[in-house]
Amino acid sequence: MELRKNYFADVRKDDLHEIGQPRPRSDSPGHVTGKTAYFADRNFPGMLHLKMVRSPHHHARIRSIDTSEAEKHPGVVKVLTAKDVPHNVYTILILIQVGPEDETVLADGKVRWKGEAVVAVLAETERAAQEAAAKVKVDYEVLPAVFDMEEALKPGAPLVNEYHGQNYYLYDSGECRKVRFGDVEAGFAEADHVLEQSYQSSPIEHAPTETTGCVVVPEGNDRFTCYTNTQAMFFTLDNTSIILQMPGSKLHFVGGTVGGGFGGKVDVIVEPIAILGAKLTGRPVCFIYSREEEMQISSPRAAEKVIIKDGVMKDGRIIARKVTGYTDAGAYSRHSPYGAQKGAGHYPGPYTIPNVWIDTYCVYTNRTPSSAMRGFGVTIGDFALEVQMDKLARLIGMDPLEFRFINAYRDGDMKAHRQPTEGAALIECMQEASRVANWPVAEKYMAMSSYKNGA
Amino acid sequence: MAIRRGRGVAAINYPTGMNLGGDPTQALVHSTPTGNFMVTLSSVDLGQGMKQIMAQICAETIGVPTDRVVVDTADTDTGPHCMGTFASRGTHRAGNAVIQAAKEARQVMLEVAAEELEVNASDLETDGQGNILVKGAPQKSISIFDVALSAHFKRGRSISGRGMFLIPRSHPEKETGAMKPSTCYAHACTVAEVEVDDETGEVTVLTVKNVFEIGRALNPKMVEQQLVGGSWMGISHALYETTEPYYPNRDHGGTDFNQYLMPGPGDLAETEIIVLERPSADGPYGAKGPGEMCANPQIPAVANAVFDAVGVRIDTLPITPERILRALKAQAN
Amino acid sequence: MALALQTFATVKDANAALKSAGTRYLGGGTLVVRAANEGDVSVSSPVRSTDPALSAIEVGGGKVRIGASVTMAEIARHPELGPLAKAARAVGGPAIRNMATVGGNLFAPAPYGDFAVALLALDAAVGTDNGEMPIETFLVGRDDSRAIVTSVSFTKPDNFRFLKVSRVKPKGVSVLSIAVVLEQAGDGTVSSARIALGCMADRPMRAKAAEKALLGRTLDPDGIAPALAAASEGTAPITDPIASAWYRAEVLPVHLGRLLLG
Amino acid sequence: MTKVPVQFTLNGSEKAEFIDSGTTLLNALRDKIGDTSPKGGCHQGTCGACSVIIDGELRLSCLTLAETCNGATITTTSGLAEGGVLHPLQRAFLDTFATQCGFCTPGMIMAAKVLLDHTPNPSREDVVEALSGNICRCTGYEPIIQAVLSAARANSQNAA
Repeated sequence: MELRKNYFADVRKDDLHEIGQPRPRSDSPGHVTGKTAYFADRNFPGMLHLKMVRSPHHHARIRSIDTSEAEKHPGVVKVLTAKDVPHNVYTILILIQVGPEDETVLADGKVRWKGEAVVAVLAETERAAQEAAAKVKVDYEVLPAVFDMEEALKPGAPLVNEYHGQNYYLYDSGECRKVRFGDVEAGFAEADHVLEQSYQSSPIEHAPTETTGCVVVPEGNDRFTCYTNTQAMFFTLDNTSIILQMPGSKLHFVGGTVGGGFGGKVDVIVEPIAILGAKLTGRPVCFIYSREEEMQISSPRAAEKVIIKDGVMKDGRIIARKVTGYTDAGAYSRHSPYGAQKGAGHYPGPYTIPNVWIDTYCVYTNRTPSSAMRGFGVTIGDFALEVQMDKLARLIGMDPLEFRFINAYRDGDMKAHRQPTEGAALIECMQEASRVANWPVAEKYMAMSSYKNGA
Repeated sequence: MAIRRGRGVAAINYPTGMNLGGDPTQALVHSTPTGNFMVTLSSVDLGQGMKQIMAQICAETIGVPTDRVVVDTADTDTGPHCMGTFASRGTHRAGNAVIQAAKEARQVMLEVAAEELEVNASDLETDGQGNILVKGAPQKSISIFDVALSAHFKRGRSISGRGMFLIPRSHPEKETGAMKPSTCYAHACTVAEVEVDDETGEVTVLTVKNVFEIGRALNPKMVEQQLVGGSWMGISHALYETTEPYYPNRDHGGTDFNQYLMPGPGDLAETEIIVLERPSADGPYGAKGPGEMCANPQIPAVANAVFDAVGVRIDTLPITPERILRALKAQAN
Repeated sequence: MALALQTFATVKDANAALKSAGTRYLGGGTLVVRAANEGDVSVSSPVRSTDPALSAIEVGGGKVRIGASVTMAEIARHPELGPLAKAARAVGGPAIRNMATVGGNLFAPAPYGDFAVALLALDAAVGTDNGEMPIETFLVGRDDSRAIVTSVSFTKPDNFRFLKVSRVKPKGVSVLSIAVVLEQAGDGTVSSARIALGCMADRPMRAKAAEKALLGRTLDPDGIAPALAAASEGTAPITDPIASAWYRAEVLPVHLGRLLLG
Repeated sequence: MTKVPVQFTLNGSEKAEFIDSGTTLLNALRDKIGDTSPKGGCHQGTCGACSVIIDGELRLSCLTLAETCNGATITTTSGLAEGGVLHPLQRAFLDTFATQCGFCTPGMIMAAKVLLDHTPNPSREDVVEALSGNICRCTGYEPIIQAVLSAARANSQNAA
């Protein structure tokens, strides 16, 4: 890595003792000696293992659940179903007033995705829990499922989630989050070329080497200590408090040393049910995702579909951009309504475009609920935007890098979401990329600046 | 058979934090009797180095070496509230909270030192080595060790501070979408060079040259860790990763690290990282959040390079050999 | 049933134990222990044998006999099994190769079982206490096979070629694998060919049409063209997270061609 | 539940325990003996975080039944530092900033140790091959490869 100090030399500094210094990491000695304590490195006498009975169907009504054989299985201490969960229907973003509550901790009457948690088995050993889980009998009536976002949005599609009543999230702005800036249709009418293209992704897993999980210990004083690898301590604690209808003062979360997150450990899934198990048995409980669960049950990055329609002039100026984004939330909201909205705030990318129209939808389908991941709401959008930029440049016969200079945002430029640009540095990144990659651009672009009124 | 070469570019920006939900984080700082400093947080270190960076920020602000600072993350019984580690917010939000807390603690520390040295606190400065000096008269000094002892056992002062950093929630306006999604943005531009085997559709990423603007590199070696690992993940997203290879068909999802594809140690592109610094107005010592955006520009850069190499557009991620081969066959017809 | 490992000194006793319900033979652990860890409760009693014959490698008189417990790492470093090293090294990373056995590889479902592909091209004989059978016969019936595999035997090849195609380097699992054993006449034309394919069905299979098309031909682009055209005949490639059946079928001739010309 | 005795040498000291038959070496080490340096990243043999050295060979403790290790000599990452002095590989991982979340680190160090024990002056290709069964999600592998090469250089300088 090289630090190039010639850019922004008037404002950047090397004036500090500790900041800017390559100090060794304080956690690294623990890592290399195997001494760092992750949540699962704590072992408590009498600890129970929690295994989840999961839905084998993408969409089904639950006619009945019979746990009697499982409960009799040697080593089984407790079997939990929906009726055991005090506030079984929840949604994590309710803490920031993003509702409605739309997800069950344990399925109640219906499953909406293959892998959904239905029954929790707590046993003395992992093996006993697995064997008992195999003895839980669930009678399902399979329902039609929908996996394709466009299909899900059509009239007559199977309804994924009754708590929403339609297969999209209803924002205060309606069926999508909207950004309106200038007159996009006038821009298309004026443009020398109009290019509309569609981009698609599929779900992506965070795949941290340490799977999601927690270890819960009843402290004997009606408090519960939860060793967890959540990425958000109070977010998890406060949601747990709601789900278990238990004052937050009874909950003590210890964490902060995590074997990789990448956004995959921001859902509140393992902690509430494990704490409930510890409460109802009085025993320590561990609930740790298997690798298979981490790969297919934990929330992935959402699949997205992005349609971009641009009006571009022969001289390289983009004068109108319309973006329609679809985020595949899967069966439940989790963080997806936020992600789709974050996308609306990100488009049309780091470019100054006078006419912009953005609609972003959060769509429900019968698949594993998606949630946040590194680059949430932006990563796939950037893929679409930057491939589109390449296509536009080639369409008008312009060098793709020079084309970006023409449209790059600079300090003071008004963004589509009506904030003036501050602290821009796209132009300088491109200038340095031009140098380091030996991708020459015209001198006028190398002389540009992100500063207001920069050349 | 032909191995065809191409290159592509992409440029991006990325917001720091989650303004659209409201974004607070708190920190507490206090000294021990011998002048070491505890930073108490509920913020989570995912491996990106939160603990180390908060220690450096606290040390800088107090005026002691980093090894005099201990960071305790994360315990809800002791650590004050943090929204969490996501949205590239950790360093920016928690860092600002730590600065505020450390400043308050520093002020008490200087007041105690002033009493010991019988000067005004405003006339004092720290040397970054654990001493407090009188400005212009460095021979008149006291160690922070002695100041802390005095505070604890003689003067009855708590060398401590509270920090709170809040970005208030921005509610998007219903009709226009007017909003403030972030107060600062990191930037990047990546050029990728690939080879494509036009008989199998296999892509080899030869080089990626990444330029990142991140406000300020608080610890350059740790920044490098994030950026190198992020660049790898970007390439991985471009060419390999998905839990549903036949999306929207739900079948054949991978359940292990053999089936969930990521580049192995034999697939690494020659990776160059250049960092620029345009300090952000509200960042801790000018820092922005680089952790997420560093994995984004490689994806379109690789996609554009594939087109440059073989003349087909793959607009669906991941850009698998199968998708390339199908497109090449369609192009040939 | 809690797990209980049963260990026997002889294969005979282990075979007898395997008649009970809930048993399964434990080789290197890469299949059986993994299944148990992942919650497969159908096996409650893994059975193993410590018979030293299972761990022996015998090479002599142009013949090779490898005990079923011999690991991929042992094959890869054996001085007289040089040509096979590439196929043994194709299995997993270093730790897996220290554990995965020849016997286990014969049972590994696609996309695993790359070494079994090599053994199929070598026309190996698979040994049990009941005698030996051709590997082709063994593979057809392997799902119902209860007798412990004790060895594989084959003639040491002169011209053995092996290719594993994977997405992830250097270790990923197979898109496909190909093993070829060739004999060539003095004029360079192919006098005998055995070609085995991995991932082109649910278990290793022979590309018999391609083998036939190669007879009497020279190993140049024109000479191998008919074999490549016939390579996919009879295949039913798997679709999995690594690749689709369509992709595997498309690139099989490409990779076979490269292996034959390489 | 069948309890079986296991006895082996772990990082130079004798260990003897009664365990449930069928217990993996990983679980025996972590839950019974208290050595949590091997990590359970997958329990499938696909991540390498549980790697240990058994009788000089790299093995996956998640796929090894503990009772098959009777009499064995086992090394884990927690046993590498001698007298508080880090092993050259541990030192190199620190110095080259080759750890981020740290979860894969003990397994990586085990894989690297076996390599250097057999091949003191490895090529980059040797290192890549040696680490090929170990997943890292943070670093992009390059810093780890550099750490192993750097430890090898340090070793050869010490030997010279």
